[in-house]
Amino acid sequence: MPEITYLEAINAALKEEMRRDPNVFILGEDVGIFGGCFGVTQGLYDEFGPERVLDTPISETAIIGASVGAAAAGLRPVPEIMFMDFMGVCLDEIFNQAAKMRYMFGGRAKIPITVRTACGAGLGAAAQHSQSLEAWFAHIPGLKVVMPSTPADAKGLLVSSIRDDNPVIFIEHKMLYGVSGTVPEGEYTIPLGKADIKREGSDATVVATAMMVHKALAAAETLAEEGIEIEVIDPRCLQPLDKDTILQSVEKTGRLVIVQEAVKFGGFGGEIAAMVVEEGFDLLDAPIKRIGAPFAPVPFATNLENVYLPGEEDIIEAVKSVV
Amino acid sequence: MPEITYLEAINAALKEEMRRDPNVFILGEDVGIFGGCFGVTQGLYDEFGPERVLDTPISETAIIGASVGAAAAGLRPVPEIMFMDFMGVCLDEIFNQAAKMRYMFGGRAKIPITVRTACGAGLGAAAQHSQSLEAWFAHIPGLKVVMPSTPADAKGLLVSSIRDDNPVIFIEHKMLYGVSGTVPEGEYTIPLGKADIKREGSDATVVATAMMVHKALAAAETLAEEGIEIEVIDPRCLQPLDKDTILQSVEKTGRLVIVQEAVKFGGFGGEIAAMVVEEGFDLLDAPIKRIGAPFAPVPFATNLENVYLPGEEDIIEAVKSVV
Amino acid sequence: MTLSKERLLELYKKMVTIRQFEENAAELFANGEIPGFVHLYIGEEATAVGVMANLEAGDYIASTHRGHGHLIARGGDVKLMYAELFGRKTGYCKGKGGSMHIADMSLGFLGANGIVGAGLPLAAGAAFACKYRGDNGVAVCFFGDGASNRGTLHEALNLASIWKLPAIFVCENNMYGISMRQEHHQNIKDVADRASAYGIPGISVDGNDLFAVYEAAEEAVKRARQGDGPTLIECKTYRWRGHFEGDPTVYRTDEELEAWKKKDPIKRVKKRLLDMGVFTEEEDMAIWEEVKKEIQEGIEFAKNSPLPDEADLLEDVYCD
Amino acid sequence: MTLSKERLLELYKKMVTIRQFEENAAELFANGEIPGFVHLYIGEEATAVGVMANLEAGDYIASTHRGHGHLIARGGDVKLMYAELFGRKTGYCKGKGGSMHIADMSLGFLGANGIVGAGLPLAAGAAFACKYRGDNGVAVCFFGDGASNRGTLHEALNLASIWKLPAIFVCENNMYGISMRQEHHQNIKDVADRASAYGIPGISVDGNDLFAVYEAAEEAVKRARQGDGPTLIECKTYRWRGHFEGDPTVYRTDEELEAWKKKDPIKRVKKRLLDMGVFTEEEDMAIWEEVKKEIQEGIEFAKNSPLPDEADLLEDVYCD
Ligand SMILES: Cc1ncc(C[n+]2csc(CCOP(=O)(O)OP(=O)(O)O)c2C)c(N)n1
Ligand SMILES: Cc1ncc(C[n+]2csc(CCOP(=O)(O)OP(=O)(O)O)c2C)c(N)n1
Ligand SMILES: [Mg+2]
Ligand SMILES: [Mg+2]
Repeated sequence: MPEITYLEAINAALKEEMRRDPNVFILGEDVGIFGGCFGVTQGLYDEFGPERVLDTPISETAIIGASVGAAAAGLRPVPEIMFMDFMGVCLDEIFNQAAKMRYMFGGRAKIPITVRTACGAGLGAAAQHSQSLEAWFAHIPGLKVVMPSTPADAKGLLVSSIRDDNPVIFIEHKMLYGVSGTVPEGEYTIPLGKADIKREGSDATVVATAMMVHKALAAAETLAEEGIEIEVIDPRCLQPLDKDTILQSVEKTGRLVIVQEAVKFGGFGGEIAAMVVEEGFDLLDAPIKRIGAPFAPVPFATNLENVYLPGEEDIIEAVKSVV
Repeated sequence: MPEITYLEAINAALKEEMRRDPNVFILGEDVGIFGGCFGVTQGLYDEFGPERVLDTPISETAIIGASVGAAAAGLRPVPEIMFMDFMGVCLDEIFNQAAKMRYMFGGRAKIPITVRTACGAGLGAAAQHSQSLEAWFAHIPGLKVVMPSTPADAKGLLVSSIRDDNPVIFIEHKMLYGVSGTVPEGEYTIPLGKADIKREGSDATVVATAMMVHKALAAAETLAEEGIEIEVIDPRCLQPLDKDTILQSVEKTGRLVIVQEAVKFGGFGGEIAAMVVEEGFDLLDAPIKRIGAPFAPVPFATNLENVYLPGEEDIIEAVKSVV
Repeated sequence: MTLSKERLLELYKKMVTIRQFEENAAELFANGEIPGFVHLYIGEEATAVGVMANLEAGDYIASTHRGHGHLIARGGDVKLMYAELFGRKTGYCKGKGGSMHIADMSLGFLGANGIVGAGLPLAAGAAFACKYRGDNGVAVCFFGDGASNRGTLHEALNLASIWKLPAIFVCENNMYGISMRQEHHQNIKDVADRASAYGIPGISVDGNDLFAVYEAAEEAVKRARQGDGPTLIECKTYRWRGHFEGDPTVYRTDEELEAWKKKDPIKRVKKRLLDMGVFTEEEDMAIWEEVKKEIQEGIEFAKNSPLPDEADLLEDVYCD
Repeated sequence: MTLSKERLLELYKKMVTIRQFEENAAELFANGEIPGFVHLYIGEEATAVGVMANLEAGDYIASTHRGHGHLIARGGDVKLMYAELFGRKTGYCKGKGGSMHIADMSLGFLGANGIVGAGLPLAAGAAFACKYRGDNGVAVCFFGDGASNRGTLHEALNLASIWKLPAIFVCENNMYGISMRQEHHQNIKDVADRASAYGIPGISVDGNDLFAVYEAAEEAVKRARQGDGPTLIECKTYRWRGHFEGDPTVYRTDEELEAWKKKDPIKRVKKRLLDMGVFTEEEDMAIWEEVKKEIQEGIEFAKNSPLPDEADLLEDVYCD
């Protein structure tokens, strides 16, 4: 299997889907010859031209609104919102239009749009360019929410998202763009709503998303040296959420630690914890631990950003407190 | 103590604070001679005139953005967003500007703005005029989130919100506007971040917000007839959240049911459940139950809306399943 | 203008249908038979009908909270519309949407919309789809004078202009956004003045004059189909009813309303059709009767339709 | 224009300070001493300085992601600015904000802003506060050509117009929003053309000409203070550096850059000041040296400043 970066995997998925289906097109700020703020769309303009790779004005409301209209009219837009932090500017188009049109119209519309966006801190980009806001979207019926952690997942899930007839929020982590991993040869898809066990273990279940999957895997190495084997589960999709894989793991381990980069309070980790308590209370041998960012905006200074972000040590400590 | 409606209580709080502090002003769509879409600002235009009761164009982005700018420049704006469902149109101004300016500027700014808005279903107003989106705001550091259920709470909390130097999202439930209750005579405040025990009981703790407080109290009556005494706690503020009152109650009852009108999945109830599991796992004698709307937009037809909304029976059933 | 006698009668009948549909909706709402919010189109019939008369199958429409007239003008089925207003299973949206969300995808009708101004970028997107496919379609967006102050107007018109999209933006300037008069909510005389900010043509017409609206839209649709890009058309009109049913309209005078009623768009067409010899008074009365029957049938259909199945509550959230 | 010799030298020195501040920032960024994103203002100095020269204590400014020049022009302290860029405790924001969020409330400087176009309604609000208090203050908002396509422009200018707010909206048209040229992102020649959509004056000036900018802003500030409402001023200029440091600028040609460098706003003022006899070549060199020293001191201050205390991470989220 070839080894490529997360960024290359996303780029490849876009390219393959655009080759496969002429209704797929991409639009966003600087996605053309500039190749995207992070370089994700590099080369697509050259191959598909300005008709299918559209640079837009700085008008996120119109980018998403027009994508929804184009999707309602039969196309499959893949708009890019450069930073997830800008979602507040086009949220109405996502949660009141894209997400609800099918239901409001009695099932007589479909809105196949995949909104790609970049979340996450670690770049010193401060409070308005570093957020993880997946919880907002997971709370909205009608949306699917995807959050891949590896190149292979990113590619297979993006292909599935683009082929899905529902609006999908596809959240890329900007600090993962340079991370490499093997991906299957040729065309493949990964179903939306299927979690992946990134590492098996029997002492505690660690559910982690995006960048936190990597921190959890690093923690797993350290813990293994001390004889503690954690099972690392990456839900990959928050909606639909693969409850079964999580519950089965908790059944095995009796312990649950949930790790997200987003602010802990009010974050999606609470949903997972609450779900397990409701549906698997008797499986638990210890309190659930949640790890997430503290209740503050993302600070700029590197030393502050480092303490702000949940890390390997936090996971190790949380696991040790429950096993 | 005089008996007034929730709407009158809010109107009174606005009037009293405007009389007390010349820096307080209100703005929004049709808040002037029209008196607000629901009538909440009735009479204020007559008393305070167009300088302090400002009708705005249909420009929510500018309503909130300008409020934030005015607050940064020393005023105390109380903007109204007619329906909470419209928040997607001005969310950037709330979560990236109002909420973060103080932190981003190293503590050197204050943004005393109180955004009033109406949430909730029950009016047949369908998917885009019925939502409860409090979870979005509670997840954002820098905001306070208030959600009163009674006239007395609405008045005391609104006064506190307007006097608070932080941005506050003040969420009114549109089906409560006509509900009456006694309020203390004269000026009073209720601290933000203090839950209220609306009914004492020892068999199970029910944490409920807004309209659900009333459903929980109705359920309590029915359950009491069967000898089950529930304790009904209204957090009143989601941020800051009064964890102690909730944990103390769970310590007493060993059982917890959380009721919200919002879509259950990814809602704020998950945060409460997760918090209790983390901080009070040993207090629990049974699984936590969460009640909320199912994973769908709010339907229009009255019969569907009725089944959609969490009700007294759902609470009774949940309580019975844990006691 | 090259409208045949048949077409003229057809358009006139649509205007009458809108009028009667709405008058009955007002009554049904007052009687408590329609839940939720209802925003009526009475007095603005010439706008929807004049614009829509230029559209063909394959074109798209983004509508507003005040959308009944648009859908009827587009050929919507009043049975399914009433059934939706009543919240019945047989309605356009199976009772899940109601007045503010009626849609008919088979007519390219992308829905009424509860969010003011939200249709503007949707229409730009639909117009983009037409252009992308090269299928000669156009997209029309209706929006109010109040909506013209939302950022969506700015972003959508700019995008449509630079991409030369086949879009027609129709501002229904009925002088008010709820209680706020146009002269208070914007500092320009004509909403059409905003077109120059995007380098597109803007034209302001008497929205109560079917023929004026028709001609402006004809020109705009032609431009769009030729690949010459979007047009902003402002139709000056007036809503006879309150903003929504139940609005006491404290913000306007009876005199103003009466003056506008004198400019009744239907009476104006009628007079013209009589003058042109297109029909007689008797034939006109027959049209009103015929429409009345259709409307009554629509209401009966709705009343006799079953409520939505509660078991279907969670259907239609996602496609499989 | 009635600028004394002292004022002219002061403004010139500010332009030189901006230039040197930014040149050093570029180098420090390249050396890895500044984290995050840095957007430099080199080439646009005349705009910030020409506008700001008209402001007084009590006025407000909403800035952009490209905000260093604005703050220096307003009288910001380069020590505190560098310390902020370095992420130090002594910085303007205690290291919590960085380049994109520098603010100085004591100067009425409501912050750089990471959200393009977000400053527009903020400035309208600050202008409202001035009017509400009747304190004669004004608010200025800087924004880019790219930002002029955001809905915030539309809503803020409309609001400022109907409320006759003392606001000055200054578009820094540097021909690009990241990679997108103005002629691709909007279908008008001058951003100032948009003013008519709000019934306010719009003027387009050479943003590299300190005096042209000064005069346009002088007039606009006068109007604002007189209660005549807002003005839109477009300053045509160019950024010499990439959009952010690290941008390979594939979207533009070297020739274009070189042509604009010939229009260096600082050289132009210098020539004028020499011609006017305001200073000599030697005195000019002395100014550059003096600024160099201040800049070096600023950098030293930053380098020698402590990092923020980790214990302070959760401070400053709320006021008590
Ligand atoms: C974004 C948004 N803001 C406010 C509202 C509430 N609202 C519904 S209709 C309306 C007035 C619309 O005025 P206009 O666009 O002129 O249309 P008209 O009702 O006159 O046809 C308002 C303010 C809304 N639905 N959406
Ligand atoms: C709402 C929003 N969209 C996109 C961005 C990303 N972005 C940052 S600066 C920029 C270009 C801004 O162009 P312009 O307004 O012309 O200012 P300039 O950089 O040229 O000074 C973009 C797209 C952002 N920060 N905020
Ligand atoms: Mg109107
Ligand atoms: Mg620019």
